[in-house]
Formats: sequence, structure tokens, C-alpha cells
Amino acid sequence: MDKMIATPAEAVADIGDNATVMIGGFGGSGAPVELVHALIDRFVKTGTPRNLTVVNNNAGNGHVGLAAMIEVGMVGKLICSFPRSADPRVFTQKYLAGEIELELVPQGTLAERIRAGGAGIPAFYTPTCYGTELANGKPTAAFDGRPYVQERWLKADFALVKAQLGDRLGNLTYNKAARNFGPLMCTAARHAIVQVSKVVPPGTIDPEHVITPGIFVSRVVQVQNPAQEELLNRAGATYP
Amino acid sequence: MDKMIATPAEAVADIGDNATVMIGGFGGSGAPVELVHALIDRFVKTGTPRNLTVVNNNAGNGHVGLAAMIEVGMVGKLICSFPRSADPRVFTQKYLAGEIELELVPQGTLAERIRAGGAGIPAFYTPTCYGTELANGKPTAAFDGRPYVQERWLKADFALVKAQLGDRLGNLTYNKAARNFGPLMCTAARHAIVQVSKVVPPGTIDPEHVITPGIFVSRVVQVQNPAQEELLNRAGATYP
Amino acid sequence: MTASDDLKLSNAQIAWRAAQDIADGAYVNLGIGFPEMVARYQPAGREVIYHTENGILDFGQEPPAGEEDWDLINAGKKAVTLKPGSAFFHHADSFAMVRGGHLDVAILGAYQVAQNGDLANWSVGAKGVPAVGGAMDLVHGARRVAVITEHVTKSGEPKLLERCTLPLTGVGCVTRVYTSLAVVDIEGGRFVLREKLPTITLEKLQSLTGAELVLAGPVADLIVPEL
Amino acid sequence: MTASDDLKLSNAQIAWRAAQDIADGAYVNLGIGFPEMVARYQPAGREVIYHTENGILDFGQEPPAGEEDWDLINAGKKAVTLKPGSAFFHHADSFAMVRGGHLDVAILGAYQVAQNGDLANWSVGAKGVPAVGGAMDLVHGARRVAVITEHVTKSGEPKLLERCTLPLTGVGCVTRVYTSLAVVDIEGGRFVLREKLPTITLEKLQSLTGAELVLAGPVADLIVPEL
Repeated sequence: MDKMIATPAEAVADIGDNATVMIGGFGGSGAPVELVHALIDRFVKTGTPRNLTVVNNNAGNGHVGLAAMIEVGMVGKLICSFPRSADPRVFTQKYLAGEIELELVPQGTLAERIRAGGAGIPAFYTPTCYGTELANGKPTAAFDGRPYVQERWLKADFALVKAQLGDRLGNLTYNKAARNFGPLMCTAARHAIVQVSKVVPPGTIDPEHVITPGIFVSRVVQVQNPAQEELLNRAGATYP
Repeated sequence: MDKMIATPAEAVADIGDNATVMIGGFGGSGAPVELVHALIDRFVKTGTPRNLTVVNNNAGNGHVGLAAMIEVGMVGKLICSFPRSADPRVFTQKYLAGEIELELVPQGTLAERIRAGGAGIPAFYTPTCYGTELANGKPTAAFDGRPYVQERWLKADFALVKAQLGDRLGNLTYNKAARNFGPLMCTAARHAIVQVSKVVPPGTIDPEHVITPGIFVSRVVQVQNPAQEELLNRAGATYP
Repeated sequence: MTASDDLKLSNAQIAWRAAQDIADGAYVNLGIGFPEMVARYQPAGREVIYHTENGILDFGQEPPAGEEDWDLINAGKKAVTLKPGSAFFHHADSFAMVRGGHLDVAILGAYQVAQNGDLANWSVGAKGVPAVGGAMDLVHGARRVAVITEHVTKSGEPKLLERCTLPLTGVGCVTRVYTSLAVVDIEGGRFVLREKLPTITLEKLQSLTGAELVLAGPVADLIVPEL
Repeated sequence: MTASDDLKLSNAQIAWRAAQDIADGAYVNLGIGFPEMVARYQPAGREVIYHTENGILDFGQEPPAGEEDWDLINAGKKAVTLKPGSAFFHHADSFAMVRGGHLDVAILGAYQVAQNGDLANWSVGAKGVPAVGGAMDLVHGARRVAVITEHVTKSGEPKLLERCTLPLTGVGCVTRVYTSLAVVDIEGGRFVLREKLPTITLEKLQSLTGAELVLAGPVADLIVPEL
């Protein structure tokens, strides 16, 4: 078994129109910039993939990464908790122009819905958002006298995730708080595509320290010295 | 903040009659033998705590640990998935005599119910046990055309857990497959009481390698060279 | 109707006051923005463990400029540092801490707070881009949910109300409000005044508040150092 | 009514046959007891990754006697070893792998299998102590749920039935049954015969089966080496 893919372009080559794509990261931390940019390259060249539904905590920042995906017009719908950033212009303009759909989800509910998708739990109850407009249309129920909202799992066709170490079996570690949504999204996507800073032989990662076991990962591509989205934005970078 | 407790006896001193106590371990692996025996000592000496509801994957083996708890008569009810073992006589006799109540829960549902208890999820849906007698009396619902059973969270007053390294803040690592239910039970109990093989200063455990963050832990007690339940049973040990 | 600046607490002073109520050994989440300031005023001798939704427990202050690690940030996306004993975890585990009732205190900002504990702090209505983040999780997770806020809006409207008029973040969740003028508890569906600036009269304070301030026991002077 | 021993496969041979269908790169869970035997007959050149519910991925065979680590066991509580690339995880993550559809194959034992895919393998009825373990989770998780079993009970009763009479483990979950006499797929609510021992007639096989064996395409000879 070898899940290694040579380049980001090959790793994302089969993501098709209308796919649901989870993209890891909390703001720039954990954002798989190279995978996202490879997908943008394909869209710019071929017009595909278009009308993607993207799941991310945020809505991109500046003009790189997810913001650039939105800017070139690949994204039809965004499922996120916090579509604000230091420079949220790209999403804001598309949203106010009615050119992109937004499903706003409380952050903990977003995380739990993704986990549920990966864990085979089609629905769960949470106190979060009960009595608010984000509960509109959702079933509610009381348990032990307290009211809760029913939330559904969230799954994806693909996940794009940034990790630190990876082996050919797909075992992963992450770097600090860049872990955030990565381990969850790997479980909830039919194909988890992971860029790692370094590929190591199986057994190098202590089995006690594996954060994402390989069973959740379909493809691993090495991207040494990956871009840090925050630094790209501070330098005023744009993509493509 | 210092969660260290000097002895197992002190660590379990306030577990009262009728309490719900989660006990870590899968069979003997991860069984917190010294904490359990400290609780038995108290019961033998004082008659308390009695009528405990115990949550464990199994029902004890031989005449030590959980089996010994059941044998001395402290346990009124057991919530478990697999009450069989190499030597299940203690539980079997009590159960067939109607002296102990059994709530049988599929293993993955047991794990998920405990996780839900710790994560503030009062109920969730699972395909597990749909159409079987273990679903009797439970609500069911269809999602995307497939039937599911609604399960409730499981919480406890106390958890008794065996870990490997621990610091005074309650950060923990585990040893190999002895991890099993420990991290979940720590989250679902009002007071998680943990025996560790070695106490280390905060910062010794790499923050990337912490399995149970201290927020889930109330008390840490060092038990160097803890007993391995499997070896006690192979030696024919009994307790008290 | 507005309280003039020399007759009210600065944001730093409100944060200082809120910090005094955080006990030694508490696990605390501070909302992004203004509430983050509370950590600066943690009383000496107390060990408080800060949680950030994006997956760190026990983080410390911001690093010196130029030494930021952008994979080591808080929920406000500001660079932070680690303390000995910190831990990383993924988002589902992080919100298990929140939703599961493991935090002792969450301190949040507010547009409006109602006397029944309802909080509105995420949306000012239909215009613009809505963004909620972790606020709706935090209000239903922490054992104690406190708000720090100006007592009135910039245009002088009360922020403590009989009922919120803006979209709710959570229902019946707030138990204490630290404002620029007072400390108010929410008990039994009413605002109970606990402390007020010595320089403001009860009548004046009531006139700046959109619901009855109940007196139930002594009202202490709200005394805060210059900061 | 029973098939004599020389006219049926041994448990090892049934396990061998099941092992041939496990593809290179598959993630597999083997039920405790008899199904664990499948791992012994993994064809050379294939890399198969075994999952055990108690929290290990990619474990290997049992260690030599005396070298057991009792914190390194499988779901059957037998000591195992690790392969390079293994991982530990807690029980909720382990059953997320199971329930979330991440396993390619689960191979379980059976008391009874029905032609609609129902499985009964956890309880023989009201007497004694019931025990379920992870079986009910496994049957609803793996992409392919296969059963290995004797074709008939010790007393000669069919185990492949129109409907199970024992308490169910799962509804409509089994897709292939490897027995001591045949390989049978479950398709469209019927048993479809794929392979049978060359030494048994179709009529005899049908007489040992509690539901119709449908022929849909060629029936291959079930040929298994001596083991």
C-alpha cells in the first residue's frame, strides 16, 4: 500500500464540478495552501472544478488560498462559522452580490457535525444555537428538561488537509494549533488528500503519537517548506 | 493548581453510596487495579461505598479488580458490553442469582455514549443495534432513508483510570492499547481520578503528545509499577 | 444620557474587575477582542488556565514582535506562546471541553444582555456578512458565563434590557455582567445590582439601564485602580 | 443430515478461503475467536491492515510465549505485536473507524445468517449471561460484512435460513458467507451460490441449507489446500 502522490496537481486531479470539499485550517493556521493553489491552477486552465461547496471555519483572507478560490469563482457555497478575517473583501463582495451561498454554522457545531460524518453518527443534539435564528427549521427536543437542537452530520467528497509528518500508510502528525479541523476532516471525506511537510518511513511516528491514523487518509503529497497563509497575506501576495 | 493526591486511598475517599463510577480498561489492559482495590479496602472496612453503578467494558475477570468489587458486594448495577472473560464466575453467579443488574450496551455505543457525556451531547443516532432486542424501548428515526437508534449520553460521578505519565495539572499519556476507555471516561465523570505510573513536571509531556488534557482530570495519584490484572489472574490472585 | 468618560471605567478597568473574580485553578475561555484583555489583569499568585477554541489549553501572552509562530495562535488569530503543561487538540475535542461543561468561566462581549440572561453578541441584524464563531457554543458550555461591556452603546442606548432586540447568541445563559458603571448579577430573571461606581447615583445608573436594577443585599462600591 | 468431516472444510480452510478475497491495502477487522484465524492465511504480497476495536491499527501476529505485553492485546484479549506504521487510539476513535464506514471488510462468526442478510451471532436466547461486544457496531460499519461458519450446526441444523430465529446482531448486513461447504453471496434478499465443494452435490447442499440456494451464473469449485 502506498498513498504517496508526487505533486499537489496530481493529488487534486480528480476533484470534479459540484463536489463538496472540506479544507482544513483555522484562518491561515493549517491552511493547505499548495493543495488549494493546485486546484485553482486546474480551474484557471480548464474551467473545472466549478460550483464547489467548501467547508472551512472561515471564508478566506486576502487574495491567496481559499480567498483566491472564491475570487476566481470556483466556489458556489461556503459552509463556515466565521466568514471574517483581516481582509475579508473577496468573500464579502461575492456574498453581498448574491454570487455565493453561505451556510453559517456555530464553530463547535461545525466541528461536531464533521466528526459525526466521520464517525457514522447521522444526527446529534446540542444546546448550541437553541433559541437563536440559526436553529430555524431544525428539530428540537428536550432531554432531562433542557432544550436542544438536532444537527446533522457533514460529509464531503474530498478533504484538503495540511499536516506535518506523514508516512506512505497515511499516518499523520500536525504542527501545534494547525491541527484544528484536520483530523476531523480526514475522517469525514471520501478521499482525504493531505500535504505533509515531510514524508517519513512507516514506524517513524511513534504509534502513541499518531494523530490521524492512516485509515482516514487516501493520498499523501510532500510539500516541503509549505507557505504560511498569514505570512503571504502580510506580504500582500495574490494568487494565481 | 496541584491535582496530586498522595495515596490511592485518599484519592477515592469521597466516593459515596449509590455513585456511578466509570472504570477504565478493556479486560485487564488499562484496569486501574490499585484504585479499585483502595475502594474495596474502604468498603470492607466501613461498608461504604455500596450499591455502586459501575461502567466498564467488561464484568471483571477472576477475583481481583472489578471482579473483586463485585464479589464483595459493592456493585448494584453494571453497564458493560461484554460480561465474559477467562474466568467470569464472580459476575455470572451474582447475575444469575439476580443480585446484580446488567445494562448491556454494544461496545461502540458504550464508547460513544461516554464521549457524548463528556462532550455535552445529550443524545445521538447510531445504526448500531437497530432491529435487535437491544433497541427495545429506544426511539428510532430514519435519516437519508436508513434507520437509526437514538442513544443517550452516559455520565458518571467518578472515573477511575490508569494512565502512564501525568503531571500536577492532570495532563496524561497512556500505555499502548491500555488507552482504550480512559480518555473518554475522564471527560464524562464529574471527578476523574487517575493513577499514573510516573508523575512528571508540567511541560515534560510534549503538548503534541498529551492524550488527556488536564482540564478533564481532577486527581492524580502516582502508583509506580502498577499491577497488570492479566498477570494477577494468571497467578491465581484474589482480593482482598 | 451618556456617562461621560471620566465617570466610567475604561475597557482595561472593566477587564481588571472581571479578572478579580477568576479563581485560582480556573479553566477560562476569553472571547475574541475586548475579553482577551482580561488575561492581562490576572491577580498575582493565581494559576489560571486559558483555553482557546482552536485547540490549545494553557497558552500564554503574545510573543515579542517578529517571534510569532503562525501555527500557534488563539481564537482571535493572534500569536500566543505556550506555558509548561499546555496541550494541543483538534476542534471536536476543543468544543467537547466547551460544550461538555469543563470550563469554569467564559467571558464574552455583548451587544445586549437581557434580565433573563439572554445574550446578543453576534449579529446586528440582516445587513452585512453574519459571523458567529464559537460564541453560541461557549454560552452553553462554561459553568459561569460572564459578560464585559460598556454600560450603554456609543449612542447612549442601554445595553442591559428587559429583552434583547438583536438576534440572540444564547437563551438564559449569562449570570454576571461587568459594565463600565456596575457589576450586575442575573438571578431569577432579574438584574441584581452588586457594585456600582461610587461617583454615580443609583437613579442615574437606573436611567442608563433598560430594565429594573433590583437591590438584594448591599451594593458595594466598584473600585478599580488606574490602569 | 450432517456432512461428514472428510467432506467439508476445516475451520482453517474456511479461514483460508475468506482470506483470498481480502485485497491488497484493505483495512480489516476480524471478529474474536474463529475469524482471527483469517489473518494467518493472508496471501503473500498483499499488505492488509488489521484493526482491533480496543484501539490498535496495523497489529501483527502473537508474540512468542513469555514475551507478551498485556497492554498490547486485541479485542479477543490475546497478546499481539505491532507492525511499522501502527497507531493507538481511544475507543471512540476506534468505533468511529468502524461505524463511519472506514473498514473495507469485517469478518465475523455466526450462529445463523438469513437470506436477507440478517445476522445472529451474539446470543442463543434468554439463558445465561448475554454479551455483545463490538459485533453490533461492526455489522453496520464495514463496507463489506462477511461471515465464516460451519454450514450446519453441531446437531446438523442449517445455519443459513430464510429468517433467523435467534436474537439478531444486525439487519440486512451480511453480503457473503464462507461455510464449510460453499461460498454464498446475499443479493436481493436471496442466497446466491458462488462456489461449492466439488465433492458435494447441489441437491445435498440444498438439503443442508434452510433457504433456497439461487443459481445466478456459474458455480465454481471450492478448492482449498490442505492446511
